[in-house]
Amino acid sequence: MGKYIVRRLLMMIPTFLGATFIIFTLAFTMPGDPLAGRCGQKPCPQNYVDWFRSFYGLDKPFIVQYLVYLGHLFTGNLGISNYTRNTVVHELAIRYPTTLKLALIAVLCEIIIGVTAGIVAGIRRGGFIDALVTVSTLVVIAIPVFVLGGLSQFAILKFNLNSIIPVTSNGSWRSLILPGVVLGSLYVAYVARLTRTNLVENLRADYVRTAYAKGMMPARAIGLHAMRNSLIPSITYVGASLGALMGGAIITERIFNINGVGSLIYRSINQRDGTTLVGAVLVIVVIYMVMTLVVDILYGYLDPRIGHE
Amino acid sequence: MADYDHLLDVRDLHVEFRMRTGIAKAINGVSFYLDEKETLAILGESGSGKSVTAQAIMGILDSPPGFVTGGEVLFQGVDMLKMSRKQRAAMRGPKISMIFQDALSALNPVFPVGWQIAEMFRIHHKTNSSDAMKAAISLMEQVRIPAARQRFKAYPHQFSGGMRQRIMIAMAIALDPWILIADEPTTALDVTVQAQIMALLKELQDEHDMGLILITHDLGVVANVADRIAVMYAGRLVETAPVVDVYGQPRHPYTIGLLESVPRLDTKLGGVLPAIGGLPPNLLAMPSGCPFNPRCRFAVDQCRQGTPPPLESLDAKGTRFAACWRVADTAVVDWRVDEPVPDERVDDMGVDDEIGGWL
Amino acid sequence: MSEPIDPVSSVPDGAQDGLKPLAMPSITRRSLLLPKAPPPDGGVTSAGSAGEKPRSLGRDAWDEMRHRPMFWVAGALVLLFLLIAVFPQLFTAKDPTACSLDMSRLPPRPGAIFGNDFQGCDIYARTIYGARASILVGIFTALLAALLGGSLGTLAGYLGGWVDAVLARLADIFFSIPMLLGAIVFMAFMPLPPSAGMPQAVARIVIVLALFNWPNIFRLMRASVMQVKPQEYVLAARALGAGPGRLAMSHIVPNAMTPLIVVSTIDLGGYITTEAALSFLGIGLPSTVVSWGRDISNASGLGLIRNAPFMLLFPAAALCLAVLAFILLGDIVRDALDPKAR
Amino acid sequence: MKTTKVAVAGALCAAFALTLSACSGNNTTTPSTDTGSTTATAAATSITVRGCTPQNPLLGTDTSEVCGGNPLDASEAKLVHYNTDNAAPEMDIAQSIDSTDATNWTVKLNQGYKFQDGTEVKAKNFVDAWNWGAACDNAQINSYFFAMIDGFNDPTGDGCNTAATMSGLTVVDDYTFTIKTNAPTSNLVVRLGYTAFAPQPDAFFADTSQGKTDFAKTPIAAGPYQIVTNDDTQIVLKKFADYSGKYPGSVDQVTFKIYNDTSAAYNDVVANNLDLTDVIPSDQLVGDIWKTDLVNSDGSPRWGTANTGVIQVLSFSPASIDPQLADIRMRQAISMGFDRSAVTSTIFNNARTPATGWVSPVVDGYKAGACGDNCTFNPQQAKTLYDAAGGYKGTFYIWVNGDGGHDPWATAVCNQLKTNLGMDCAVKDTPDFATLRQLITSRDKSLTGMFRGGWQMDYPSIENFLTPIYATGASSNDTDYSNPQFDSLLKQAAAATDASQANSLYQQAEAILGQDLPTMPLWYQNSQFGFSTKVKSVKMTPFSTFDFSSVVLN
Repeated sequence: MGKYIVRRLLMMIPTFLGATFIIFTLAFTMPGDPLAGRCGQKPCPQNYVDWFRSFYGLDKPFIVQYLVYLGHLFTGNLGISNYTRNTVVHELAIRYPTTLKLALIAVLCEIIIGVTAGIVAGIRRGGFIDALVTVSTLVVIAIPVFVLGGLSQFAILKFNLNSIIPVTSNGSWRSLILPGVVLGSLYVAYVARLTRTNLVENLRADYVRTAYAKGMMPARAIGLHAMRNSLIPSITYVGASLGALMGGAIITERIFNINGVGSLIYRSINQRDGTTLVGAVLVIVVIYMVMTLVVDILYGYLDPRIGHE
Repeated sequence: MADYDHLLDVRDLHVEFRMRTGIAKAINGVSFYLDEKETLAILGESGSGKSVTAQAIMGILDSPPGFVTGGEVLFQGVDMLKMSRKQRAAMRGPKISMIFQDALSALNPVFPVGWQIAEMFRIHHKTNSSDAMKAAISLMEQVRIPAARQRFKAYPHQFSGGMRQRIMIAMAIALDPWILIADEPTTALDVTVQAQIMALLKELQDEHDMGLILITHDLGVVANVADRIAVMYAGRLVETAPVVDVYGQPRHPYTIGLLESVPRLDTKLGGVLPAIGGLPPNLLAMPSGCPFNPRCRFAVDQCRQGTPPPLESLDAKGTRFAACWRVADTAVVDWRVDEPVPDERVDDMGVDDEIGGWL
Repeated sequence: MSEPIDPVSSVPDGAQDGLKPLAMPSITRRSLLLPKAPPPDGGVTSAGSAGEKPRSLGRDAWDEMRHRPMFWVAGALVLLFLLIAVFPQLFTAKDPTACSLDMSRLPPRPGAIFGNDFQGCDIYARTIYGARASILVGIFTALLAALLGGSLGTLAGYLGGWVDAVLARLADIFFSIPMLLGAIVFMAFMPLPPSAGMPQAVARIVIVLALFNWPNIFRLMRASVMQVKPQEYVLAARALGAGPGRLAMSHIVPNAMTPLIVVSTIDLGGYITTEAALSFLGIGLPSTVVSWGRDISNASGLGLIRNAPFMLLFPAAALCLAVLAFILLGDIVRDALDPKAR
Repeated sequence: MKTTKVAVAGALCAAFALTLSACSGNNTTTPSTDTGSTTATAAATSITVRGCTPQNPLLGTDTSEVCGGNPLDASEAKLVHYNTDNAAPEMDIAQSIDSTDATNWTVKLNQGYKFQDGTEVKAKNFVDAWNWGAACDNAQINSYFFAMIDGFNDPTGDGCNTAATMSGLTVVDDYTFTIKTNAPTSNLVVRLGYTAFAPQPDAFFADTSQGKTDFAKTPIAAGPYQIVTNDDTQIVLKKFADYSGKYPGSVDQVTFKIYNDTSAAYNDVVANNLDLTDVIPSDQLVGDIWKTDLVNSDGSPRWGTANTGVIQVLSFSPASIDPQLADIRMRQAISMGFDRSAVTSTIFNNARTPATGWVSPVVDGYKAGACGDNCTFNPQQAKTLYDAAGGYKGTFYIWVNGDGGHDPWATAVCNQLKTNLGMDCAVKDTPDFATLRQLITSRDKSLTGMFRGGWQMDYPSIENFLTPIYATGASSNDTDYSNPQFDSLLKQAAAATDASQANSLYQQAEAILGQDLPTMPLWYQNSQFGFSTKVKSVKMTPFSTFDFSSVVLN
């Protein structure tokens, strides 16, 4: 196990370096000048331009910029945002709690709604609820989040529920409910389908028949034997989705005015704030890779057949 | 001893599968019985309904699509089909239990094997976990799993095929059942292991005084362990008789075919091994008349139309039965003599890969 | 007892090297492929095994699908959308770009069944003409991703060794960057030249989406090829002297194609959604191209939703329906090809 | 978003509060002691206002956009304060600013004016702050605002002073200093209300951090509100108890909540989660839906509008990029070829007013109709001129930044040009404002047709709408417009000591634009704002900022 983790961690290094290089290249060779719109309709004074370029290291050749960046990276220094002049670490640190809250709400939806719907549909396979779940999840998957977001805001405003479920967020738990649900809806649909598919498959598994042959009532045969197996993919999926959600949600955060990592990224692209962009993306990539590893380990833990030797 | 004729009495059992493509009548009026400590072998190709019969007796048919549509399954004189689900479940384990062909998939992959054995005590006797564990370890020792205590916590995939089947067996005999149904217990195993498992089964049968229903297509296995044989074809019982009688003079053409296709020491080297030509019928589109007629070299017009022949007694003792219009003719066939292979015979054994298993 | 007891035996049904990352459903991006239980053998979807008996399976699958009304619904919808994309003029005589402010936000009525949008354009005509860009993006992205991921996956799976290692890492890199994020950055990196028309605009999105989605197909194909490669008929072909190129093209690839096609069909719906999302953010198709994403974006301000919901409703419904048609079709085909799900 | 961008388009200055109403005399101190004293006794009153993330440190010389500008303006006091109704300059810290030749100026300060750290505002606080802000070494965004001061040494045209000080500034005593401009600058007084001219306390100069960023986190100024906390979610301003000026705030605390998106702020105001928003998303203007959202239970409005010093234009590409537009008839045809009022009424729901010239109506010197017939919708004549000019070959592009919500009106203009002139018109949207600006400033060859420009005045003067944009070689002269006659009129106007004489010269210059049509005026912008049920008497200044002296709680 230890060996496996070390090996996986080692394999992350080239991935990480590759991702840094790609993102860095994109971010710092992106057409557009961070100074172009900075002084409004007027061009920025040259002294400001010169200062700006040297302060953020933009006057150096690209490859030097990259190496300097990497050097700083190993000391945990992600650089300084050229938009707010805060450190990128600070920019991320103040946004992560919000992004995390949002991710947790979405994940909670996945677990509560998605898994439940999947189980009910799987057990009542072919029944009305199954059809309902199958069709509604497909529809949810087909509706883009920006349509869903707009419609949900509209519905809340229409029924004057804004004071209970705010349609925009100030970072509090309550104000993140609606965006969390909207963001989670796609994942809920996936989880429901995943759970259903696996449950249906497992309900027909030989060992469930064995469980009946051992004299179990359906409650135990399904509730324990089939479920234990069926939920493994769902649980690991939820874990993986948490990793993805922690990368922020650009569109959802925009629609609901959430000051999270997604909006930070969008802003940094628009403002040509390369340092922040690279920093944020790298953190996302690392989180994603680590979560993938965690999920794999979790998988091995939940399913004894998977060995990591 | 008791107010019932047989330990298990299956009477006119009907099972059908209701699928989108139609209704498949998987079992059509199957009747047989099993006495205490007796071993009954149910023979047949895949799809002949032998596993479905076993599952119907156990009450573990996948339903839907499978439904028992008629008949009785009397255990010690009580019809299990009339029991409530709960009563039925309580039967499974202490009264009847079953082992399956593929122990790997029949065992839950995510629970330790010991736990799965112990579960029998916990669900039926509400035994506490440490007692159940002790009992399970003793069972594992009984089925000769080495280092049982250490392997209690191992998972199914960590065992070899034979060991897994032993665990299945341990689980099945845990509550000392009256009847053990073994559904092709050795098919998936190596030949040497097959013998060991059969020996173990036999031994445990004696030890526990169990009736054994052995579902198989392996005639070699049958000859050694079975008391009686029931041959199934296309959801019907076509012949049933004490094992010696069947081997001595099979009376149904299908049984004859089966026996002929077993390689024997006296089979000529380089000769073609006889096989039953054709394929088993599609349950959704049964041929009229005797279901076996398209593949039967004895078939006459009577076999090709009308109702299938009923299972009729062939002797006064009432131990031999066959379902064939031409039992009179089959009685004189010397099936042990190599005959010229009729045209319709093919030597393609690959048509049904399961048949290949017992070659 | 003569049976060997192997203390830790491997999973019997397969190659579990414990090394490959599990085929966890990737979520941020990609596919609307509803993941099966991630198989322990790291990446072969259950449809992967389908390759072994393509013919009878194909027949079976067809028989299975034929009886499902949803198959016909989805198939008809897909055909309808394709027809609309190719010949929009068959469905409307109006010019989607002929707009007059006098008609701004007029509700649906006879003669303009979907109403008029903010600019006074006919929403029905725009919805019809909007299909083209979306469907083009979907189809070409699916094709490009399949081509890129498929060929690289075949190479990696067939050659193995360092080629595999390098390609797998490359795939990991692109896999670890969420698609929408990657697309936004790339769009900013690769601005549309001012003279660009619709073909270039579509091509740009296709390239960007395919760039971040090929690892999906790559993994699938690689696993399929690895699974097919040791099969006996491949060994036999090799023994008969088939060269590696011929072997790959005539034996391995056709057998690994089924899962690829299924996944690509399902992904296609996802690409359409992503294109709409990019256009929604204002960085996808330019406003000169009539597209659902743009129209939805233009209609999705809260004030507009409340004033003229039909502006949002119709293009959004068309978008959802198109996405739904593709994923439904893919889903049904996948189910039909997967004997386990039947 | 849109208004933010518009506002980014120009340095924003703002005024602070006018005590009670416009009828208060300039020198009349109206001590609102009641409001001042309640701070300690009554429950603290507090309001929240939409804010956005400042781009730069909160320094007057380094802030050129609304996000930093709005909180800064509430905290600063300057020599001159702009009237919240008509933007006219009024003396604030300055007691008087006098000159006889529009070149040598004497500034006398009011005594006893306090910074928020208790120190007194003295002449050197101005002179040192200005010298610091102008110096190249300090790389301030607004350094070029000091360019009219004598001794501003800028040999390379970088827009900053290469020396540490400017000889034109002299401290006479604690309360007097002199300014010498390097050319006659008749509107100097108007300019001095701009945020770059704010004084800085000693604490500012004591700060040793690079770019004074430590100080700038919670800067100390002399205005009615003090910035007490400043983080990424909000900027909190508390009323300065010892405020010395004539424009005190009303409520005790003003919190700028940071929003990424104006519709979020709008929704929060509707839901009473936010007290003031200075921007109504354009989609909420449709069908006047915002007016139905924003009403009190008694039916009184929770919204308002204000004229602001913002004008939108479409600039014709310089002839060097698009020679087809060199023909004045072509430009006239385009300008006459679409109906401004149809666009403002349909697309903007009258939140814009069709422009008749290049100068915002809110400033002194505004005169309607400078554009004349050239800005009047006349499809027949437009078509005639268009055909006479030979028609436009190829596709005519209207360039806007895609992130500013400009697409709807640009599309509407385009559609009209298509219909009325028969030209092949298309809207090009760049991904963002920065990209558009870069295409413009680099004179990118692809930038044919017209591109969008929004100008928000720095200071309320007609001059600010002409000189920086249309003078030959001016910093924001995106169209490379050059007319010697125009330039000379601007020079004469700057040298005029009499305001009305200056205005008339500027108006003559504007009339030349009406003939040359380097850009095509579209409309003047009005600001819409909304407020919660908690507050009343909300007023917006011509700079699109809230007048915090007037806001009161219900």
